[in-house]
Amino acid sequence: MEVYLDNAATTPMRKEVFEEMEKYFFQDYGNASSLHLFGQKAFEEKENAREKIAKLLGVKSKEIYFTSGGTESDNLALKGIIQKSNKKKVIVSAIEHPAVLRTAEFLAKQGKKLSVIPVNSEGIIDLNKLKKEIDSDTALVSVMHANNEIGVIQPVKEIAELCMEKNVLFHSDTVQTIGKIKINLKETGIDLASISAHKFNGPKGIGAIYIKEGTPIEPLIHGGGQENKLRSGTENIPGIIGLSKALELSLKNIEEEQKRQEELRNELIKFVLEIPKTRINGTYEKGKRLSNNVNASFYGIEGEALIAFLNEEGVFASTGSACSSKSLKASHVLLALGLSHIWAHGSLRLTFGRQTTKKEINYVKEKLPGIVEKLRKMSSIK
Amino acid sequence: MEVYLDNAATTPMRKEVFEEMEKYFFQDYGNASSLHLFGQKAFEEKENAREKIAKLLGVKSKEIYFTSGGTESDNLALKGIIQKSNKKKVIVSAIEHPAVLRTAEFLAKQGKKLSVIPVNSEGIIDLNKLKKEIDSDTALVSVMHANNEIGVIQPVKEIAELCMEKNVLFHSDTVQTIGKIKINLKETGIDLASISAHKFNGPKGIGAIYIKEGTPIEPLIHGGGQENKLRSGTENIPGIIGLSKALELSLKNIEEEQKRQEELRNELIKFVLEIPKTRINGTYEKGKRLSNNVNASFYGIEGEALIAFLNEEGVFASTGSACSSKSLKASHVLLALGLSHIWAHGSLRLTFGRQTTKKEINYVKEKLPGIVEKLRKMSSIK
Amino acid sequence: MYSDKVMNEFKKPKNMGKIENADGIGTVGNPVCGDMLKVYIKVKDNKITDVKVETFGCVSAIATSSKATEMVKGKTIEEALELSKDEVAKELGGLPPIKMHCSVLAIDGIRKSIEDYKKKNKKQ
Amino acid sequence: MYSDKVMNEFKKPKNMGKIENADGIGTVGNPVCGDMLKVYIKVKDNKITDVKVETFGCVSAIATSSKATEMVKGKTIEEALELSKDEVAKELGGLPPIKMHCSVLAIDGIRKSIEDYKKKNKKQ
Ligand SMILES: Cc1ncc(COP(=O)(O)O)c(C=O)c1O
Ligand SMILES: Cc1ncc(COP(=O)(O)O)c(C=O)c1O
Repeated sequence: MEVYLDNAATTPMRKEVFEEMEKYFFQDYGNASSLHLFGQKAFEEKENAREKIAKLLGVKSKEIYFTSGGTESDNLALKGIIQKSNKKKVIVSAIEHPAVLRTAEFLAKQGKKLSVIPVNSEGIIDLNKLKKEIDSDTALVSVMHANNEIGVIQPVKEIAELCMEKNVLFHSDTVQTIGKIKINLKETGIDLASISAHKFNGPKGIGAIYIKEGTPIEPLIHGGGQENKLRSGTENIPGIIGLSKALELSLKNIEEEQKRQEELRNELIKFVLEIPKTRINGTYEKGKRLSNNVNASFYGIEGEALIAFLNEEGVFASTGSACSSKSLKASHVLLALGLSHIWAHGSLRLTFGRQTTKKEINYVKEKLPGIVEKLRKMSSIK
Repeated sequence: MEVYLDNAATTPMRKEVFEEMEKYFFQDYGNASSLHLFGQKAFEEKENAREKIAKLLGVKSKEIYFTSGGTESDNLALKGIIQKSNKKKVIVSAIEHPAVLRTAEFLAKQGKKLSVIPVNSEGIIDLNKLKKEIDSDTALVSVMHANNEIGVIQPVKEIAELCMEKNVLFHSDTVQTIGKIKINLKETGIDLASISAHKFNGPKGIGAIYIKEGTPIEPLIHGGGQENKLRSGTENIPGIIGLSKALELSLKNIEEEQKRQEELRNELIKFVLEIPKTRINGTYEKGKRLSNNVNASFYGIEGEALIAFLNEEGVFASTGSACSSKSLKASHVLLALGLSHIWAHGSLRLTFGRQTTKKEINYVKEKLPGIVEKLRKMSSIK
Repeated sequence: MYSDKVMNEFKKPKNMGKIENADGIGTVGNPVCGDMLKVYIKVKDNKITDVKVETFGCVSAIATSSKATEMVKGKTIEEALELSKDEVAKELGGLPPIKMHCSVLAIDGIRKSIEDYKKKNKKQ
Repeated sequence: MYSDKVMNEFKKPKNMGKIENADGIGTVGNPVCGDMLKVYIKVKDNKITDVKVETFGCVSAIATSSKATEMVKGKTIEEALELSKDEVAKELGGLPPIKMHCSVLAIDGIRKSIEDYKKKNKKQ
């Protein structure tokens, strides 16, 4: 059996998305900037896609800009805003994705000011600290909507209100939520939001960013002036079509799907917690965690070894363990929750998708305890 | 009849490229950073593609980095080099693509120094001026290999030698040449070269940059540290596979194909020049122009109107006329050649692809003179 | 980018050419910007009995030249002077914002030809 | 990332566990880095007659623990001290550069257990 439970990393593309994209590869392959029929068709399809996406997110068409993915959108948000601002400070949470963290650190290296706000043991940002950190020199606050490792959802509405009050822009990395949760961006009060298609069964290499009308921002990529001068480069029409189709499909029966996954998640969490010396990382209080995310730590086990054994059984999962990455540093997210290094190294992330079945979860339940036991037996940490 | 002659803008993707990409959408959809089987497969395929591309271009695997396209590669080259350099000056040619020009102008706005080198009436850069402009504060010279509007090929080897002598880095926008001309990047002596897949029948939204080993460069997009820490973001595996396949196919019988197109081009140039008050923009001396490019100007005609009438006849072409763009400024390339505004506004670009046939060119020959005559009759400029 | 009406007008433009013994001629625009118009009018009993235009310019310039001249043909001088760019654009089903200057040009050309007519008439 | 040999060694690691009355014990590594090894040896007539290892660590750490202990079993103390990380890595068909520190760890563990054995022996 093959069980793919790494949907927070990337997802398979849907057939319907692919079918929608196909003709734009060979047939309607025009450059959207070309004046002839081929170009005009491409242009129109692109604008239709933009309109569809905007509608699904409750915003205006011209507030949606296409990019190459979530990472580019995050970079554009942080660098683009600070570039145009006469204020120098950026505030981010301690558990941001590297696309935000590394960018913020780069800005700090460039002479900007950076402030990192801690989270509590549940993974929720400290709003009081955030409030205190926002000063008259603050240009931007960037706090992700849901975390990619632990799935914990941040109170973005409250953060947006706080930022509005203090007259500071608010970017939220919504890469893990758009397509998974119904969001009306306008209502949340977010000023900039990052989108990545491959996280919701769309194509890789395409993303978008929502930027509230009138927000002063400098392009990250200069050139031919596409995307209303904000993002140059020949438009990736098949990608754009794929993104809009994937978003449409994802949001179609979203509540149902969320509920289905939530049940699987709760069942798996309950099961995992019955294994001794095990913890779930991040709150799983109702509504505060993505319905597709289980992140557990097993004391005395190293995560890479765990997922390697799971891999042998056909279960494809991930870990925040340093040994799985090239950085050799344990997950900054788990450490920010206050986990010791031993606990942090022993993490396992299982993230569901639309294709995930109860049968698959049962299969994981069958295999996981034995592997944990085996690794604990070998371990020097008891 | 439908005749697509805008291949410098973008090209249809080849079926074989598509077939190669297809399975990476649904089947081998893993994130190349994931440790499990799905991720490792993706990782390997990506590295195989990189190796193939490197081999085709005569460079090392680790000197090829994937990006979202030509524009991003150009931005990365200029911004990334200047960021890491303690020198302040960038030198570009007057006929660079906006991806280079706008980026250079942005850097100038940021306090860097910019010098723009003119070209002669044939479209070839003034090497003496370039030589004089390179001083001890120069970090980078960026001169494109072939121009996208007029197809004129620059003497990159000589420029590379000059830069080497003066100990200055040399970036070349090779977007219009890679996949169209056989190039051994190592031998040319270029330090950085931009690549865009959709220009040679590959997918849109994927590109690459060659960066000579050891060149100090700052990422444009920070984050998870993909692409050997130079370009973060989940890798676009289908795109990468498509790029490598397209390049392989393009270079397979490249000399033959070039010759075939060159004959069509010469024939069409000869035909066009028989129309009175007509000129060909840029040299068409053997070896100094892309074999797929014809750029003509018709005195007293505005280019947008010309391509609109061609469009009605099913001929899809482009123009450097300001009226076709959103900028309302005439082509900077044609003005740099010394054309008057009237000549510059009357330009027509016809760019061939592999799918272009002699029959199609004959069709253009049949339609073009009548349209030119009609527009001239209407015109206030005789 | 262009409406069907614009394209249809462009494809079969009316009143293109020159009038040999025009009563008024108006030249507007500048080849630097890629648009130059020359409007010729024949006037009889204060009415524009014939109008022709030579246009160096884009799709939009040609379409608005055609449409605007159509709209003033047969009108009195005063009526013709009242024609606005919005009316022309409206008749064409709208123009892209970036191309609005083209419809101004046609209007300006007509006005200039009327001015020229008036000036010549005064002299006589 | 890993060679087949590494994966096979990892999947069925040898010498895992502890020796109750070990003659020498070596603990190396640090949970902060995600790797901690405890090597136990039994020594008789200057020969390592038995060796076991407890490993908290990644695929590479487990595979090298297994392979390195296999390689010193039955060897004399002197021979065991000569085992290098490159030899272990070679036996495993190579290790990813980023993981080389893991094979150092196994070697270090064995050396430390021998040191411990020597120290204890001197005291007696
Ligand atoms: C929260 C979050 N932000 C940003 C990204 C980056 O998105 P992408 O890989 O599409 O660039 C990811 C996924 O990798 C993510 O999970
Ligand atoms: C010479 C040149 N450079 C750069 C680019 C930009 O490439 P892309 O559109 O793939 O970003 C193009 C094409 O648009 C080009 O012709």
